[in-house]
Amino acid sequence: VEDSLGRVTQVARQTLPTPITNATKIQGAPPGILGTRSVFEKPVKLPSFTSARTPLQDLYGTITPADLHFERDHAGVPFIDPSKHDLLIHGMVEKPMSFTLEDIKRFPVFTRICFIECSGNFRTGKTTLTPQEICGLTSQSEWTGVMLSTLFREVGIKSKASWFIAEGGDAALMTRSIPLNKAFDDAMIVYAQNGEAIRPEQGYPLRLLLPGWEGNTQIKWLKRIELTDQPYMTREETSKYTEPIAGGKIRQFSFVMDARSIITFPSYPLQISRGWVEIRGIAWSGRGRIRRVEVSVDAGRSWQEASLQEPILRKAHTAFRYLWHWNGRATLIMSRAIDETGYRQPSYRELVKARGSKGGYHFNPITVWEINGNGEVFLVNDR
Amino acid sequence: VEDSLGRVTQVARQTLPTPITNATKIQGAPPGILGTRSVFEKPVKLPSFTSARTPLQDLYGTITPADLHFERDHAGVPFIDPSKHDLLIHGMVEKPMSFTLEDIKRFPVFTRICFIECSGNFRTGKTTLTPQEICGLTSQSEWTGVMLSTLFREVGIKSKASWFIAEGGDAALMTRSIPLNKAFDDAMIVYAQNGEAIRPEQGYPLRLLLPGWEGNTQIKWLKRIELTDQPYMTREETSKYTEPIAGGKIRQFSFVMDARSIITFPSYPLQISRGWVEIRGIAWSGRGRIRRVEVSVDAGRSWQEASLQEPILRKAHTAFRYLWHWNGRATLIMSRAIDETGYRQPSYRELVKARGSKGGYHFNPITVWEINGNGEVFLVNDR
Amino acid sequence: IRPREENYPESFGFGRIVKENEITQFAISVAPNGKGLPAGNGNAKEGALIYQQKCASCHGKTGEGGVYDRLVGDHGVKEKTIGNYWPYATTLFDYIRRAMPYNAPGSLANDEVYHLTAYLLSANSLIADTLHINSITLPKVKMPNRYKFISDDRRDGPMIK
Amino acid sequence: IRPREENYPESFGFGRIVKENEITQFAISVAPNGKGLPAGNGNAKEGALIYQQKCASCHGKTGEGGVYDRLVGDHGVKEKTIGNYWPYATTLFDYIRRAMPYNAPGSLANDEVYHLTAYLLSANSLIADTLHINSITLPKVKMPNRYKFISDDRRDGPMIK
Ligand code: HEC
Ligand code: HEC
Ligand SMILES: [Ca+2]
Ligand SMILES: [Ca+2]
Ligand SMILES: [Ca+2]
Ligand SMILES: [Ca+2]
Ligand SMILES: [Ca+2]
Ligand SMILES: [Ca+2]
Ligand SMILES: [Co+2]
Ligand SMILES: [Co+2]
Repeated sequence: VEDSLGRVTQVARQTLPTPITNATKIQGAPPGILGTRSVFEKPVKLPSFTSARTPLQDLYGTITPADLHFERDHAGVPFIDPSKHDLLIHGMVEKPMSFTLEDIKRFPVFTRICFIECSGNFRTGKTTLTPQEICGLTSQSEWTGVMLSTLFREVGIKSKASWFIAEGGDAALMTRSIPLNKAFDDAMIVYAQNGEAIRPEQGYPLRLLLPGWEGNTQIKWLKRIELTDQPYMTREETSKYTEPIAGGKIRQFSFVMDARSIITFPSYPLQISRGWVEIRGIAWSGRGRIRRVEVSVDAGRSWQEASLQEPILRKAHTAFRYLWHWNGRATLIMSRAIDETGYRQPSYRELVKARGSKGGYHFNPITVWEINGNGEVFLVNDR
Repeated sequence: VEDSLGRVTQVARQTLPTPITNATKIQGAPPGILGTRSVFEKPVKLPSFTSARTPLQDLYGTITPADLHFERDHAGVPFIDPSKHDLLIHGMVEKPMSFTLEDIKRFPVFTRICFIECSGNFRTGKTTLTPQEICGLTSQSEWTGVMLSTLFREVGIKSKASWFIAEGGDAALMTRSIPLNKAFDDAMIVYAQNGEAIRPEQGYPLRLLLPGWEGNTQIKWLKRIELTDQPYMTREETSKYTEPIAGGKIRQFSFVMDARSIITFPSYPLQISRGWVEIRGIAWSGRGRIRRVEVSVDAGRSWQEASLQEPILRKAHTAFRYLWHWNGRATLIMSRAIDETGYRQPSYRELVKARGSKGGYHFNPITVWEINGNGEVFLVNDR
Repeated sequence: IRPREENYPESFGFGRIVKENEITQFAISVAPNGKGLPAGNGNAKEGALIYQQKCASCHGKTGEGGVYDRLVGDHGVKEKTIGNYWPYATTLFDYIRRAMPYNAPGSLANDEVYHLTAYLLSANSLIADTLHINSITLPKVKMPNRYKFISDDRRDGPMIK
Repeated sequence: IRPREENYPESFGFGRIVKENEITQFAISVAPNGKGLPAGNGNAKEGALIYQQKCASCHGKTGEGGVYDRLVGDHGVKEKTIGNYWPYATTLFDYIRRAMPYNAPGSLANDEVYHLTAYLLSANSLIADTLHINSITLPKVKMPNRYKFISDDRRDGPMIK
């Protein structure tokens, strides 16, 4: 398998006889130092110049394999030698300090599962879009690191501090201002993802994790934190990642990702057969737990409760399923997420009305799929 | 990175300038179809001819990356074309049936996180053993598939059936007899692991998952299930995977993995410094949830409660942590797991006494680490 | 922790019902009572010849001293062998047929398996070397260890056993 | 959901306390009130020259029509530009210094950044093309859009906003 740089990322079993006639009559490969992906399975991200999207429709459960976690960068994925990557914390602190990666790993460890989603995670305009194309800029991992508050305790935060600036070690020195509160809620500095060191595409060796908040704030390749008494109005929180809303205003510091869901099966370009179909998808909310997912199989006239896969975690992709008997007639199917704060995922039209805008950041409408009489599935736009 | 077969499994960023002077001044790599592991991180399994052990001491959190999941096979890892791999269910059933992989994926999906552990997961005899060498034959994934009971409903189980035989499609046609009850408790047939198709080393395209039970019963490359009214006394449940116990008896069908824990940090061959040390490890039980992990830092004289990472799942690796201030004096440290049934992990001596044996299958003693005056860590045997 | 199967239809209709004759070729499991044993017959003498050709290279000329598992040995021997450990003779037929020889599994005809079974039982002094081994005689072979095997006696809770 | 920090010692003692002079080279963030702006001075004329050399290839000869982001344009223009969208002028200095030119980030001297900032503000008719841009004048530049920006007004709960 080659990735977009032409790097060979995986080559398995080149020495095996072709064709394989009967695996029960020939000894298999011996154990190795690293497992391999079957050559019959080729899940891939969909790359553009600045991002690569997770193939949501090809995944199972809720963990995203690390090599399929979506990417978005502003100056490419830097090549970082971890022994030279220190974290500086300064500004309105008692003790400005520098931490090596080893220092950071000595602090008490915390682990949590949560999603990271890009605030620009919405595509529309064609009936032939897959879940990966519509909203593949969300992925989920088990993250391990240190609570940001633990490091803030160590440096001592001055009482006047109310924000902090987080800066990455990439070629964009990507920078965002973050309200200090988040550090005492659930922010972390993570160095591991799904059991192993965080991948370069996700911020190796250190990234800021702000559970439930838009991806761009969760600074990757984290290098510097400055405590301040004001947001610094960086380019990423003024020119970018702000959204025109109703009333001619522009919304800034819109951190939280609203509740959302999508049916990933069935979805374009699949074709289903008459009979029992388990409708499957994922739901998530930046505000906390998913409380309920509802599915409609009659174009939104009635809604049924889907079953949710346990454990239902805060700010986490939650798998849902709804068993449906398809009688062969054309219809529209869709899902909507309801989170523990009572937020209910809106339709596209509701959202356009509320926002005064037909897209942009934080656009989380219900995804509607048309099932035609042949069982073919297409995306419905503008509904 | 080459595995033991000389297969290249990962090559990253060969085109990057060396040495990298300053990643903030040079554009990084563009997004790709597959993420890569940093070249500075090289976690590997430890292979023998029949197994490869997970590097527990190098992992974070509780998910094992799929390519680091331990392996144990009896005839190598077969090369299986999934389009030719059907599952046959027959014997004492109403309707003997054959299922393609596609058929199986249409049934209602279930996902759970649990560990799989080899029943022979114990090594001792040297002070210079790492966690990987002592008990690296346990790993954890998020598994997705169908409940075995759902398939059994479909074929209709005859009332006289009380066991089933599970057979793999490897060159050993690996076979075990399983009590039918397990199917109506929590057995699954899984086709996915950590979000993607199960890896060949873990049974691609289908494996039996028997949460909490010894690994060898969870037949990989699952090909055939025969419902019967008796166990078939296969070689794997007579000659192998049985253990001589006290009183001259031999214990058979010892499925459940007893509660266990190990401190993975600090562990051999690390050296610690005076001051604060967060003791870290994992605990697990095949009987259900871990209720409590206790740590002793004074050679077992007193025990303190460690904190457990949430969510605490049934039959799952559970991370524990205990904050310790090391004063520089030599001591012994150790952990013991207590599960929700009240089972408490025994010391080596307790276990030898109860079993009348100094090792063998299901040997789950407390692992004791010696910290010498220099902070060097060594395994303590026979205590 | 389990999906709610009460809501499931009686049948999903996925998968294909198969006829008995489609099953036969795959149904190779042999039960302790001999169920599943095929027609055929074996004896130790012919088994000894096949053993030398196809097995001795790994298990030693006399079932001991090879690179792989020792197969022959009585209770004086430390390693577990067929003679000093195995509880059922049927297991031997079942296992050889499915897994041996290690480098050519599934290559033996049923009669060859019967011969090898007879040879290994006889080499372990479990049968007379003249006994014919087939679906009737094999389940009757007495294995000395049989009654030492007990089912798991550990239970949930505090017992260390 | 959070570890119990009450039990933590006052200090773990991991990490190294740094002196102010070690920080200076890294502390490049510029606040809207000008805090963090370095010494130096720029003007649109010199900025125009540097812009043609180092920026025009990507952003167009006049700040529009390039392959990458349009930088110049007033409220009649559909794309977001510095002139019709950006709320703070300090952002421009901060961003150019850290990230531009895209193919040689971090290569500009502070004076060059001041010149380019002056040029782009002037090209967007936000300042007179004679104004000197420095740590005193830059924070005072009036940006027409500034008061359109509001902080997030969405709250937990059922509101769709
Ligand atoms: C190329 C090497 C090789 C050859 C040839 C070979 N075997 Fe084996 N045999 C093995 C290995 C390796 C094992 C252990 C397999 C395992 O544990 O999964 C084994 C295991 C066995 C066992 C089970 C031993 C136990 O204690 O559980 C029996 C019985 C056996 N072989 C019989 C035979 C017979 C009969 C033949 C010839 C038809 C044969 N073997 C040829 C390598 C070989
Ligand atoms: C090789 C191409 C290239 C060159 C040369 C270049 N830029 Fe850029 N510029 C970009 C790209 C690409 C972006 C968008 C980056 C992003 O969104 O992360 C950008 C963004 C910008 C922005 C922010 C635009 C916005 O609306 O947010 C400014 C301002 C800018 N460049 C100024 C400059 C200046 C000044 C120079 C010369 C010193 C320069 N650029 C040279 C490619 C270039
Ligand atoms: Ca392998
Ligand atoms: Ca909230
Ligand atoms: Ca990549
Ligand atoms: Ca139990
Ligand atoms: Ca043996
Ligand atoms: Ca722009
Ligand atoms: Co936002
Ligand atoms: Co056992």
